[in-house]
Amino acid sequence: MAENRFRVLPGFGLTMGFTLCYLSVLVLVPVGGLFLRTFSLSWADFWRLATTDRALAAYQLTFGASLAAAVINAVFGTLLAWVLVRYDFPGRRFIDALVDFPFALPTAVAGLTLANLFAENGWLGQFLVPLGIKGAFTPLGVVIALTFVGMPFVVRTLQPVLENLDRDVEEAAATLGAGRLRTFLSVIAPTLLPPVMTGFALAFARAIGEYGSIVFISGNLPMKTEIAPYLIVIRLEEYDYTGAMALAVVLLVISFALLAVINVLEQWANRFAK
Amino acid sequence: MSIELRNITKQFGGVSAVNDVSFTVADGQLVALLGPSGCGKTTVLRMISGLEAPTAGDIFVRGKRVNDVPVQKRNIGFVFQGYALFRSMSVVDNIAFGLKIKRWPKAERAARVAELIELLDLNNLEQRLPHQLSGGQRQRVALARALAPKPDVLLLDEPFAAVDAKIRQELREMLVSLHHELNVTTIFVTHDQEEAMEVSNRIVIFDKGRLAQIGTPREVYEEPASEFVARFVGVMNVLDCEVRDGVARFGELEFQAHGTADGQRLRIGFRPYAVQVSNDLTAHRHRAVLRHTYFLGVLLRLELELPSGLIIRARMSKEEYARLNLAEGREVSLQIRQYRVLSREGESLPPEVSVTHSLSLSPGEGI
Amino acid sequence: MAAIPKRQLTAGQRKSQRGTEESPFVKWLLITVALLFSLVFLLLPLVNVFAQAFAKGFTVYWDALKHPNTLSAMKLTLLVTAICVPLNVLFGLAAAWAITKFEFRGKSLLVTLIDLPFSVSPVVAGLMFVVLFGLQGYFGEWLADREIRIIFAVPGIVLATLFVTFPFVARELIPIMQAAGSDQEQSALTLGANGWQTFWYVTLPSVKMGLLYGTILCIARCVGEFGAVSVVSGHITGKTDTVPLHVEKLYNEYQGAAAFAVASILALGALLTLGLKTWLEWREAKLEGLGQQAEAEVRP
Amino acid sequence: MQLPPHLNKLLLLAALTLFTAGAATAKDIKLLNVSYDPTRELYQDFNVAFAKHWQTKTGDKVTVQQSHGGSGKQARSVIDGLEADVVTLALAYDIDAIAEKGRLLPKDWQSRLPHNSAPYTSTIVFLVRKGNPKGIKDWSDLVKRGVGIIPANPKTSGAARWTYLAAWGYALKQNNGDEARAREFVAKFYQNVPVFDTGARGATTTFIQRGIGDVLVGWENEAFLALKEQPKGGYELVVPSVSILAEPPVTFVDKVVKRRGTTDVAKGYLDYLYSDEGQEIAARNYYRPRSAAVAAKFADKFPKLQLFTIDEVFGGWQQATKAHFADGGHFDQIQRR
Repeated sequence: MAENRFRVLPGFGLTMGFTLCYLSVLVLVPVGGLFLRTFSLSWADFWRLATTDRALAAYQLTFGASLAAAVINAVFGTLLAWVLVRYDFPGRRFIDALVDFPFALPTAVAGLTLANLFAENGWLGQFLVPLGIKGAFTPLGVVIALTFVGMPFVVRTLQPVLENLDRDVEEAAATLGAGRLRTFLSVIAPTLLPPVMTGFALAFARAIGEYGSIVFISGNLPMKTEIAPYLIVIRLEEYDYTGAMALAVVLLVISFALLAVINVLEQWANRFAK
Repeated sequence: MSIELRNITKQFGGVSAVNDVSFTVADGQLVALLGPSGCGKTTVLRMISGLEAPTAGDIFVRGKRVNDVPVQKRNIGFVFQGYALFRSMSVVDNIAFGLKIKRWPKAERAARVAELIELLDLNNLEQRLPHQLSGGQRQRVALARALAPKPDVLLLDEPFAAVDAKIRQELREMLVSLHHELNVTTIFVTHDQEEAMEVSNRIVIFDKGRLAQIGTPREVYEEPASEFVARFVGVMNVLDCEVRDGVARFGELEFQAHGTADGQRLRIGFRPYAVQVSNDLTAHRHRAVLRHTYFLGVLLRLELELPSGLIIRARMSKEEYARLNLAEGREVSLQIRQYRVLSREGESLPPEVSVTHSLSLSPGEGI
Repeated sequence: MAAIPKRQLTAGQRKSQRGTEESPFVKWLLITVALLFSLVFLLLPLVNVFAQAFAKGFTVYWDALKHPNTLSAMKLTLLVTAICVPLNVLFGLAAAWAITKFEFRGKSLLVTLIDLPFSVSPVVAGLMFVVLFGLQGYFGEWLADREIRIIFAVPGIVLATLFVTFPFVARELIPIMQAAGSDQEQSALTLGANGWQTFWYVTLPSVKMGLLYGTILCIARCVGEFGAVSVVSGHITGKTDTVPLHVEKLYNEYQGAAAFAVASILALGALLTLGLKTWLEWREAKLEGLGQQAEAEVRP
Repeated sequence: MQLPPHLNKLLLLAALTLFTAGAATAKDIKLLNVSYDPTRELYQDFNVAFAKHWQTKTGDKVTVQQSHGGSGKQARSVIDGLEADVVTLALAYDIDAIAEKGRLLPKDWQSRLPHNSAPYTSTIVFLVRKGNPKGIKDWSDLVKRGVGIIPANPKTSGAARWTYLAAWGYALKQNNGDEARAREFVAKFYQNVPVFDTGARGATTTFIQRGIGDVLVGWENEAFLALKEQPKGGYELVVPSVSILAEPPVTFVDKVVKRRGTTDVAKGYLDYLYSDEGQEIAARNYYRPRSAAVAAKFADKFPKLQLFTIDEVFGGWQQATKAHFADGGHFDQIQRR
């Protein structure tokens, strides 16, 4: 594995060995086991199990809601990061510290409290439901939960970039006559795009895997508010092991692909860094 | 009068970065704002550009008060220390940016960009992104971008600080020739006195937010208004002397001090080139031992130790050093041909230009 | 420039600041939108947890917390955390060292593998271990014959939690160690330090902030993991219920207030975590500030 | 390079904890009863009584641990190795699955105990909001437009399957056994469902705590419990004219009890369910007792209604599952529309 090269620092064998052992026990063997199980299926069977109407509806919700949540996070996360870095206002430090809250809060608790907030008799639901905005037990609820769990990604990816952003460049645009909006669009935005994309992709990937918070808020209505991971659980409860595993393999493959995309994005983002 | 600053003060959170500064820059001049870092020179430049607003005082451009004119409307070209190129835009797009903002027609825009590419020798780099350029190239793009919309004033903030010594020299020459060619009023900030001397036709020196002196390079070097200016512009030997019997003394060195009372303290300075050294021990009044010789190229710097242990610095050409057959450890004789009284005890010497002439040289020993 | 107290600006100054700052209207509009967003998605969910927890009074709250099932869930969660966090820290350090200090083929694949748990559904993670160790799985029969219980017992919960949490420390350390390069380590070697000393005295102190941050995130996730643990736990009351599972159970037992009471402990933990993190960052920023100050003083 | 000794120890400790924590160490008997959601309260009471009974009878101290969840999910856990000595689930079908897929007990398990191994029964009733604003009296009112029904998901929940079959059985009876009309009725029924929960308990939570829907359709015992837990909550029980006799079965898991040596206590546990004490505890927890004597004692507690069994109408669980709940069965077809 290692290139035949003179290594100055010691410890390659030990650390690499430990890393690989650990990864083998935790990732390679289990993932391999899962794939091996599905290999006992014929391709046609696998395809049938992985693409039932219900599964398709679940994928659609999982990816659609994840996409929607990631977009919301990209927009509002950028806004929040901008406001936190650029402006001084009462409560700024508090909000800044609180941005990590979705990382720290167990997702089950998040789902519980969000469902409670947006339910008909909840703090927000009592105002929103009469307006026809039903946050709990609808696809919107899934989007809300996913927005919550993915929120820190865009903000935290963007914040350091914004902090290190050269004010010079903005001032240069101003000296050349550009107004604020123009400066933002043609000078700042292009620099922010790669980190926003990275944050977006991370939030998206996280949303696809999310489970704990959604089961509390979505209502789990088949074909309507049932996400793919939940369908896996249901398949298990229906003793449909192969069906569950087919779905799991589909999600795994997509996760891999997404991570690959994120890696490419990160490299692209680094290209612009000086 | 192209630009005038009247009693400009700038405070950051109660601390004065610039304190009651007034000066004028005539049309077409190339002026350097010189001072150590943190002296307020960059803040002054930014206030002229409109990137910073003065806390008090007025700025006039062509006689018109521009305090309330936003940076976008001042028609200035600003070159930033770190280039501040737009990272996502090519060289051409960077240069054309200001023209686009000012809605130049496409054809004129292209022509102007081509002109600047030519002028700043950026051929074949048109489509590169900033991170694909060398430091010097980036600086030239920044210059081109600032010059493209034909600004009334070109402002440069430490324009050559971030490039290596050789490129810096080239860029300095380029700036001078550009200025000759375009004759645009140019103000640049630097902390490098050599650079200020070489490039500008007037130098404004700052010390801790206050104006220390304004003058031509020759003026500030030869007639420094204060000990600060004297020390900042070039090397100077400074001695803290006490007057006795009309003579200021420091160790065995003595200086004429007419019109001063006994017991008064004077600070007296002389430049290394004012120290005359001879290998003939009887040629001059003082004896000293050559302790160190530093080769700086054509010129050499010598450190001479007087019998009292006082060390003074002198300067001479390589040829003269060879002619005098000097070597470290050799005993020499020396005299100080020129010196200045930098300050007197009990007299505060305001740094305004007007006080320059009040510093008189001892008769017969003028510069 | 932000340090100028805003009220000191005259009208004229404000006008000319327009060049590099947003107009007050735009600025406050943006702040308002951002605050509203964080109100709905950060503050309200947090406050709601506590409001619901105390909805039925302090007695219900306290009874829910001191119930033996709650206590045993807490004990289990702490045990799992105590096992997982040190292992993951060890892994994070080893992986970051191997990845950042050496060049080898397949590095980006390795990094992707380390990222995997971030996007794999925890349910899938749990399922993988069931496939391996469940009675119908590859090793199920063999393990059952030897009375070794993994699934529906602590080892299974530990494994599932490990899977979900192992990237946190590594992911924090890799970029930091990458940015730092190997110069420090190499100079330590030239000064005669051996590998272990180099790691202990040079590498570890320079990555300690990232290590702490990663550890904090790892702890938070260990305590809060739901999906993966739910699949492998077996939900035996008082035995294999972790705190989040216990919250779900209480919620399903019509004990909304009790569920939120236990949830409030988790939320409190989350807040403590955030407080600790903020404090560490603040301390670091202060040290950095000292450095910059010193640098400014050194300059001529 | 050597790891420092303290690190070595730590690793060893972690490894040890990892692989020994699961091993049984207790001397006194521990029994695991894997049950479905609504029986939490029943078995909480029953376990205490049984422990007392067993100690007086044999001197052994028994601690019964409980695991609750959706019936299907619980069966799945047992199949995957959750070491249940006793399973007390909502459906015979789920225990069949344990026998079939897990091969943990014989297929004829149901004949091992009296009354089809169902020591208590229940039925499917309605719970409506205070004042019965939608005027619901019988099954036929549920398919009206604008009525929100909260049953659980028949794919995963035992109660939901009983509910489905009860609705179907009612429709058959109304339409003189016309399958097509029955299917039409049940289809309409499920069109009125806004939320599907996986378990009976989840459905109750949705109805009561989340305030969704107009009618909770589910276990009689669950409805009673909800009324008891929410005294001022404002709910009313509605008993339909006809419903199904739900028989939640119990049994011991042969392979597990054999390995763990708990056969006697597991059998004793189940037998005790059939005893008068057990029957009374069941009745107190709103399960209809099998014992005539106990039933008479609690007669006023359970509303009277016409009950049919699954065997009468559907020909048993296997048949019903195949026709209705298997992939592509009636339920799927109804859902797909």
